[in-house]
Amino acid sequence: MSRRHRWDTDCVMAASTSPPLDLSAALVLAPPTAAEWLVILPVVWCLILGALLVMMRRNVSLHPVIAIVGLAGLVGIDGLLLLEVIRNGPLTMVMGRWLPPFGIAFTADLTGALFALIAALVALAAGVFSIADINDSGRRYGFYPLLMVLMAGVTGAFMTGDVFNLYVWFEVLLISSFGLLVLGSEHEQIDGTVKYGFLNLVATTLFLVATGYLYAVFGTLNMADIARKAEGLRSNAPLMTLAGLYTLAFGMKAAAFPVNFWLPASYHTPRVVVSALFAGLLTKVGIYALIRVMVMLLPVEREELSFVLAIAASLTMIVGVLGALAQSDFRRLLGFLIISGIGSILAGIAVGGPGGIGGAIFYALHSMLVMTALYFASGIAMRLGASASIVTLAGLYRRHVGFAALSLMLCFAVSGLPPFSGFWPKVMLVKAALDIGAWWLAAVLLLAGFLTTIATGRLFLLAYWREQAVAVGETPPLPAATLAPLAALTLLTLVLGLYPEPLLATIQDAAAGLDDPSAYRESVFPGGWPQ
Amino acid sequence: MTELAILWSILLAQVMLALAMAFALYRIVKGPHAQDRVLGLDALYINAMLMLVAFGVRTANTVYFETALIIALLGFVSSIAFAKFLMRGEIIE
Amino acid sequence: MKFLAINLILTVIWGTISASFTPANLLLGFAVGALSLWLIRRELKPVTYPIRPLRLVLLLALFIKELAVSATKVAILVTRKKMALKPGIFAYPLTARSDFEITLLANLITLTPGTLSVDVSGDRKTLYVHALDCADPGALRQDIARGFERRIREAFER
Amino acid sequence: MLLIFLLAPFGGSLLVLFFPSDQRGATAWFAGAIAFVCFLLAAGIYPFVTAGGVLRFELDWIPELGLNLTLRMDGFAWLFATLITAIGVLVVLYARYYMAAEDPIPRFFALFLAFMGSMLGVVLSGNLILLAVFWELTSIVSFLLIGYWHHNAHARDGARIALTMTGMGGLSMLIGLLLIGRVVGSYELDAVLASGDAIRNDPLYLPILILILFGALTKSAQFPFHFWLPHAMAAPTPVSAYLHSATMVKAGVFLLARLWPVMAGTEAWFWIVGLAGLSTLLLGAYFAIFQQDLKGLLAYSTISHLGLITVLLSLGSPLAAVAAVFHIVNHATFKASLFMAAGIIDHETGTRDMRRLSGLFRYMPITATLAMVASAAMAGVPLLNGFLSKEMFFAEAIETHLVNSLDTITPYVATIAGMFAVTYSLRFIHSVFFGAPPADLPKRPHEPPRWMRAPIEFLVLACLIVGIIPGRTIGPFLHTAVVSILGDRTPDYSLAVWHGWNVPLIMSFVALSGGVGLYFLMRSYLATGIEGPPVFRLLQGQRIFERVLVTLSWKWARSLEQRFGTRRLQPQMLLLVFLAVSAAAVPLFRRGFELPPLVIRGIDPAFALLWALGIACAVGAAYQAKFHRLFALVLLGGAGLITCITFVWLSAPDLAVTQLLVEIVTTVLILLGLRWLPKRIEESRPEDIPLRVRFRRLRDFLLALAAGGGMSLIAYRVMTQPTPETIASYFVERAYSEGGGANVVNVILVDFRGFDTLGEVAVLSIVALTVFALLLRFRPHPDSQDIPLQQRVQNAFDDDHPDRNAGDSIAEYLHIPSTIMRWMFPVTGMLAAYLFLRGHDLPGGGFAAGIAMSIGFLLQYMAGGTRWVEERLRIHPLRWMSIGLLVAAATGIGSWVFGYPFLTSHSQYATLPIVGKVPLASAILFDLGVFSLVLGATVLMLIALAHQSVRAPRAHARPARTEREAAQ
Amino acid sequence: MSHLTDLPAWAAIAVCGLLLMGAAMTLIGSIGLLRLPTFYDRLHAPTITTSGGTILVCFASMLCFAVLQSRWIFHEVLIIVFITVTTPVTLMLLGQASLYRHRFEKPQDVPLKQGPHAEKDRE
Repeated sequence: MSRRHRWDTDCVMAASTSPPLDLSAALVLAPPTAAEWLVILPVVWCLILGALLVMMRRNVSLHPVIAIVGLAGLVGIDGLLLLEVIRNGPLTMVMGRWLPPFGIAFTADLTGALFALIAALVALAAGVFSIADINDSGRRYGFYPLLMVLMAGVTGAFMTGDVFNLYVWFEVLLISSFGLLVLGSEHEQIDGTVKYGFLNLVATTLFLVATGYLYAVFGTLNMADIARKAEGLRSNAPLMTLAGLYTLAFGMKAAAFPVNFWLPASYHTPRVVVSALFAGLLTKVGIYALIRVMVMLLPVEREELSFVLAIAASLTMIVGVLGALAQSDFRRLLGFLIISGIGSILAGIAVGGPGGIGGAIFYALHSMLVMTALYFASGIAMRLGASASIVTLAGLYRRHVGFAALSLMLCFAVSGLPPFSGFWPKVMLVKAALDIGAWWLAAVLLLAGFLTTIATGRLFLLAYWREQAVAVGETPPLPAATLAPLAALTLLTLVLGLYPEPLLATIQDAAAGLDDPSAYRESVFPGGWPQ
Repeated sequence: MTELAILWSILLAQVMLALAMAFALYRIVKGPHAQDRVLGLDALYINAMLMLVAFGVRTANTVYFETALIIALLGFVSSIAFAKFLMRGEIIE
Repeated sequence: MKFLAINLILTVIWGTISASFTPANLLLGFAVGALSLWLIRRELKPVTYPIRPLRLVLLLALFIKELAVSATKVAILVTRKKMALKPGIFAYPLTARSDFEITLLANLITLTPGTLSVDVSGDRKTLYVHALDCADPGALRQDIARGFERRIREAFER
Repeated sequence: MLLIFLLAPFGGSLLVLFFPSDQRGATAWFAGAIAFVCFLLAAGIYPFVTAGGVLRFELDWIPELGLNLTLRMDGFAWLFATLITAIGVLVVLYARYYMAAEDPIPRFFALFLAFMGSMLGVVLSGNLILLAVFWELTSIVSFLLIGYWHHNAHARDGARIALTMTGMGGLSMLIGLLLIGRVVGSYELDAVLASGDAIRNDPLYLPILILILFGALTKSAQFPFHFWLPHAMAAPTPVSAYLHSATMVKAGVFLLARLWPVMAGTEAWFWIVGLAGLSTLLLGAYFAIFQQDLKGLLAYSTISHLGLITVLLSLGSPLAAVAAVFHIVNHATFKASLFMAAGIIDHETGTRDMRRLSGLFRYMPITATLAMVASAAMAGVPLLNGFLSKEMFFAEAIETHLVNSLDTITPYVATIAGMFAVTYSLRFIHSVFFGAPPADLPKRPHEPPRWMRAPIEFLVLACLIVGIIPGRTIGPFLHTAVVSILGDRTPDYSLAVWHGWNVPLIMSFVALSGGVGLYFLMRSYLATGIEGPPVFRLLQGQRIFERVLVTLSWKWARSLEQRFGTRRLQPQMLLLVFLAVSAAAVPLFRRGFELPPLVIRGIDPAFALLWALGIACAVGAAYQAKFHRLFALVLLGGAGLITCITFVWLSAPDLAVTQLLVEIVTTVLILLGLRWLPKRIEESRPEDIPLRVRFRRLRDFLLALAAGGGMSLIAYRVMTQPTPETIASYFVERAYSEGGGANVVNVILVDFRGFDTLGEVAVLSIVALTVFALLLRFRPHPDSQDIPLQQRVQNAFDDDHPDRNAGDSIAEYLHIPSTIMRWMFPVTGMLAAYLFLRGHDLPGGGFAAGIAMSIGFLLQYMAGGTRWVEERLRIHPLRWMSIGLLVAAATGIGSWVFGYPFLTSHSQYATLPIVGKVPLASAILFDLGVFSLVLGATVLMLIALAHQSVRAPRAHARPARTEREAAQ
Repeated sequence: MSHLTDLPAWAAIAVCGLLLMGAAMTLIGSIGLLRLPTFYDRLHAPTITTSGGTILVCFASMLCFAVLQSRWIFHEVLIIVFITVTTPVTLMLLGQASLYRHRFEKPQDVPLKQGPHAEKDRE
């Protein structure tokens, strides 16, 4: 009961009684290098900026400036991190000095760094776009703080090396996405948010349940540790259940068939820039998590599930693209295109192997860029044509040729036609599918691409080339803030399409790193396993 | 022998408290008015606190104290909120 | 520092909460008390009473006694097979003036089982009390007037 | 060097985009110059490729995919390259005059050059994937070129159909090529060409063949994929002349010829290619006769000629291949010139409808002559190049290659097709240039400008020269091309005009005379001017295509969405939960799931009773949630309380404290919200609930049971199975010694897993922010907009009694309580401080402290009301929140200074006067951040909700008052 | 149960007695809550609990720990104080709330008082 005395004497006693056991086993002794700080910096950076923005709620005029500068900084940091990782392997920052698996490990490997960088780029583009899209009231509602924290969540999810911590970041980005989704609180927005919210919350709960089970089975939450222990436990522990739960939870996040309905139900409601952000980030986080868990932690289970995954993937592709064909609302159409893209990525995961995973990663990155850009395009189209439905929308080509050209490129890119970034991952995926002899999967992949071409072609013909029936009014001027990010992203997809070599090489290394996470483990546990 | 007696008596006390809580709960469920339910909740809180104290005696452990204290100090807040809700239809005007 | 008395009381409470009365801790408690008082300084009217410890003790004793008596009474009443109840509300003319006294009185009345103060009239003159056994309101009024109210006045009237 | 072939056109197309749109001449000249440069380049290269020489250029592009930028020019590629560039030059020249002033010229030429580049890419690429890339590029660019006049609906349709067909073909071809690469082990063309046998004997041969043929046949508009070509005629004539006669449609046959050495010569090849070719040859010619549109006629004749080439390639004999190559060239020349002629006619008369055109000879004699020569070549009249290749075709047709029915009918089909060809050529000339002078033409026809005619003159000249002295002109080039395809299998052949009297010659004469006869037989019918051929009019490929497309995209997609794409929440929820249960259960039971036996020992009756109560509360709450919110909320409070006791019982007091505080705050917040919800819903009596609803409820109930059961099963499994060496034990033993605290949970929260905490508090702040933002634009439900009933009654009561002024009721009501509630504030503050300071040693910590403090504020608000409090209290929750977040994050970064990792807590002890030693674990700083953040967030939500009550009555005061008047 | 054996017999018995009595009081209070016919009568029931039950049980605890010497015994005092301060507030508020509600709804079991000011004239 000695502890029951005053708290201060108590602690003094605690201090005076020098720690009985030797800490060096459990503590990081060497101070972390600046490079390792790069791992944690993006998240903290976003959080701090978010806090600052909240604090200066009064003068909203400064918000965009700070946010954009901050996002640019984020891009810079992530870029440095990526370079660092490329140069000398995965980096690990251990939280609070406690060595993993006791402390939380933040580990950036190629996959995480790549995703983070592209996400940051997307966010930066969105930040610029938002100048024109988010009015003062939107800023007062706290668009920019939400954006920042969303980025914190996304980046954290990409970087963390700890399953529960992953859950935490999922929550962060989920909640901030609510905030962004209801921005402006129109009726249908709230309606969409309710659906989005409920289903995603259930998914997150599922994730939590699975994680609890995981902890009970493995006795650790550290990914590298789990990856190590998986071999030993595979015999008796029901890891398949874990795999199933995780697949469902993350599949839900990624809007894979048959749990994809929340996406088209909600993505067309919020501000354009918000849906663009979501298109770029949210589903892809789910994909990332799926890759991380199923490929790196539970590879054998992925093998066993691969057929189910493949089925789900094909259905997702088909449902998505058919949905896109059926839509007349520009943004709903795009929503379905996201889904079919997700299907392709899932196909990659199902196929597995460096080819499949690499293709999946590449496709994910490509889709992040292109879908965001397409949502920008939808926003601009709505500005120009004053309508969201491609039935009434027309004559965009005549109104703004440059914009039309950019949109066309994006249409081709999303359909996976050369020379845009969509072509290569498709080739990789088809190749991988053929290599394991999954003809039908390859066929579905290409069929989906083909149908996407039809859908986007229809979109372009109706909304852009078709002349306006009624007399064309004065075309509203396009603020550069809307066109610039669109152009930038489009250019990026074009460049990635023309010269994908460096990215491709990196991605294949990343896939290899997931396939054999020894380097990852090495960076988490430099001196072998702790006793 | 005393020890056994003590144990039993404490256990008995706890059971009684639990029963008390059960009655309170019954009142909550039964109603008939909203205020009855709230009253029941309030009683439930107090009984719970006593239960904690008894628990403390049983285990000679003081971890219960924070909780008991907070119930004693703030347990009435929700009851008040309910009461005011019944009274005014909203609790902060 | 017009809240000194209260602050001291808070300090004592602090000592009690953190179960230690070392000067350091008390100082800390005082600081905390001061802080939390300062936060709501604009809400409170300073109250200053001449403290009469002895009277307080008497009041406390009375309270305990009343408690014991009425508690048993009501307990028996409740546990009876058939409860002979004549509940009702009677108005009690207040002589105590200040908010604090009224509050205290009301609380004490409420705390003693069998009686329950439900309301105060707008002009702080009447206190409405609900009694389980309201056969004879006059007697009840007498009790209160003789008992609590007197003690309270003794303790706090200046 | 070969790279220039690609760089020049693409670069040029980029440059052209920047030309001002009024500079038609300059633009055209620039484009023409580029084309011409390429042409000269090709000419210059010729010496290298003679005699099977191959020019290579390699550049690592994407080694990961086995894709190098390999350019490879052999004779065949050279021939094509020359064709492309030469005709390119001519078409540019032609287009310069053809395009109207209002058309955006730079875009046209940009696309034109881009197409030229990608076409060159197709022929030059020495790597299969590269080939596929350029292939798709041609499809894309042709899409844009066809849709160049996008304001015209036909153009849009044509563009879409073309893109769809060729795109589909390209995709399937891609698979085929990938498969080839898989068989061969390399995508390099050389390697592929080298391993013909390997491919032909591979089990994958058939799929490969089908896939690639699909690509090739769609591209060169072979039956039954031909229909996109006539629709593509909506394009500007130069485009038709270039893409749809000379180059792009040839890409398909080019591919066939390219892969001829590796794929051809098998039964399957013969059947598929031959069948497609023959049917195309015949039907194309047949359809061509009945077109009313000049370009339509030419389009169908193109189709049939492509069919001819295909047939030649199908035969699989070297000579046939020679003929094919030869005909490719010839067809390009005369068909391009014919298209241009048609374009001129269109340009000068304003119509292309043969029913309106006639007797143009007297207006444009020169053009007419040129057209006549060209169409004579098309018809295969001697002394023209068309005649030569057709002769060779007939010769090959007679030859027996494989003994089967198809081979036997070939010559007859060939002759008939030739006859048709003569017919439609004749019709073209006769109906346009002869007969009565035209009536009601949009324009007055006359000769086109000099240079517009020049390309035609040149091409027609080529036809003549090649037709008369083939051996000396085209011979050597043809030879190089053929050699590059056939290698040592090259046969010896003679390009002489005169082979003496032989069967082919007879066939030709039959065709010629028969054609002429046929034309004069059919004149009457044709004069009626019915669009489309008699028999097949109804069967139109594109109609079928459209129907398929519509069914797919519209009907199926729609129905699919209606079936699955429910936009309602419940079914999705149902589905999700169901999936979750199955996802967990199925593998569990497939793997055999044995439950460890349940052992029951030492149940504490009191505890058991408590739990029974808790369960009752929870169930009751769930049951009442829909019908009686307040009740449900009360029960919820009960359940929370039991949980809290349980925590204490299982000696987790820290959790208990937090749980309790959260419980209280939640209750109050929900009550705040409850005021805005519509009044309670009465449960409909059980007997009048429809059966369907009952069923649905039952189903949902069962599902819920399953889910809950599954959860408890997992929990049971988890708790009963032997725990692996976990890190939990580690936490416990380290908590005091290193965490610098005795409260495990708190130490874990702020120290071991402080990072999670950081994330979670960020979540909290975001929630608060969101609630705040949401409520800024809150529009309450109509029946809750008004101030609550009770208040109205009480206000009314006050108003009735003269001795009372408004708001007395509330004043009296709160008189005694508010005194106490206010005095509670400092006490609460102390409690909070206590919890906070002890936090790192005993239950509590920043989180609990923050909540406790916010409860203090809550009390103030309840006692005094919003306005009253905010007059007296300084409350800046947003600021507190952000500061909290900042402090917490900064603490983490702070450890950088000390050279520790993120969020390291260093327990130093500062000695303050009197107070003595105080531990300043930076974890306490972190805690401070958490405290401030939690406080801020909670108060923010509270205020956001409370302000609604302040705003709403103000907004709806008037109706309320009038109602009150009415009440009195 | 080491600590309980540490208790001297008298203390043990005292503790048990107090505890049992307190619990009994509480139980009785709840029974009252259960049995009393009208809401206003029920309002009285918890006071038994708070006054009787709380004080007794807390005394028990104080005694126990005081004898055990394990710590200061002010906590229970604090608890008692807080309970005594806060309970009446709840009860009063509830009482008035129901008064107003009854005045509004006018069900059968309204006590003889119709609103807080009916008595003025009765005085």
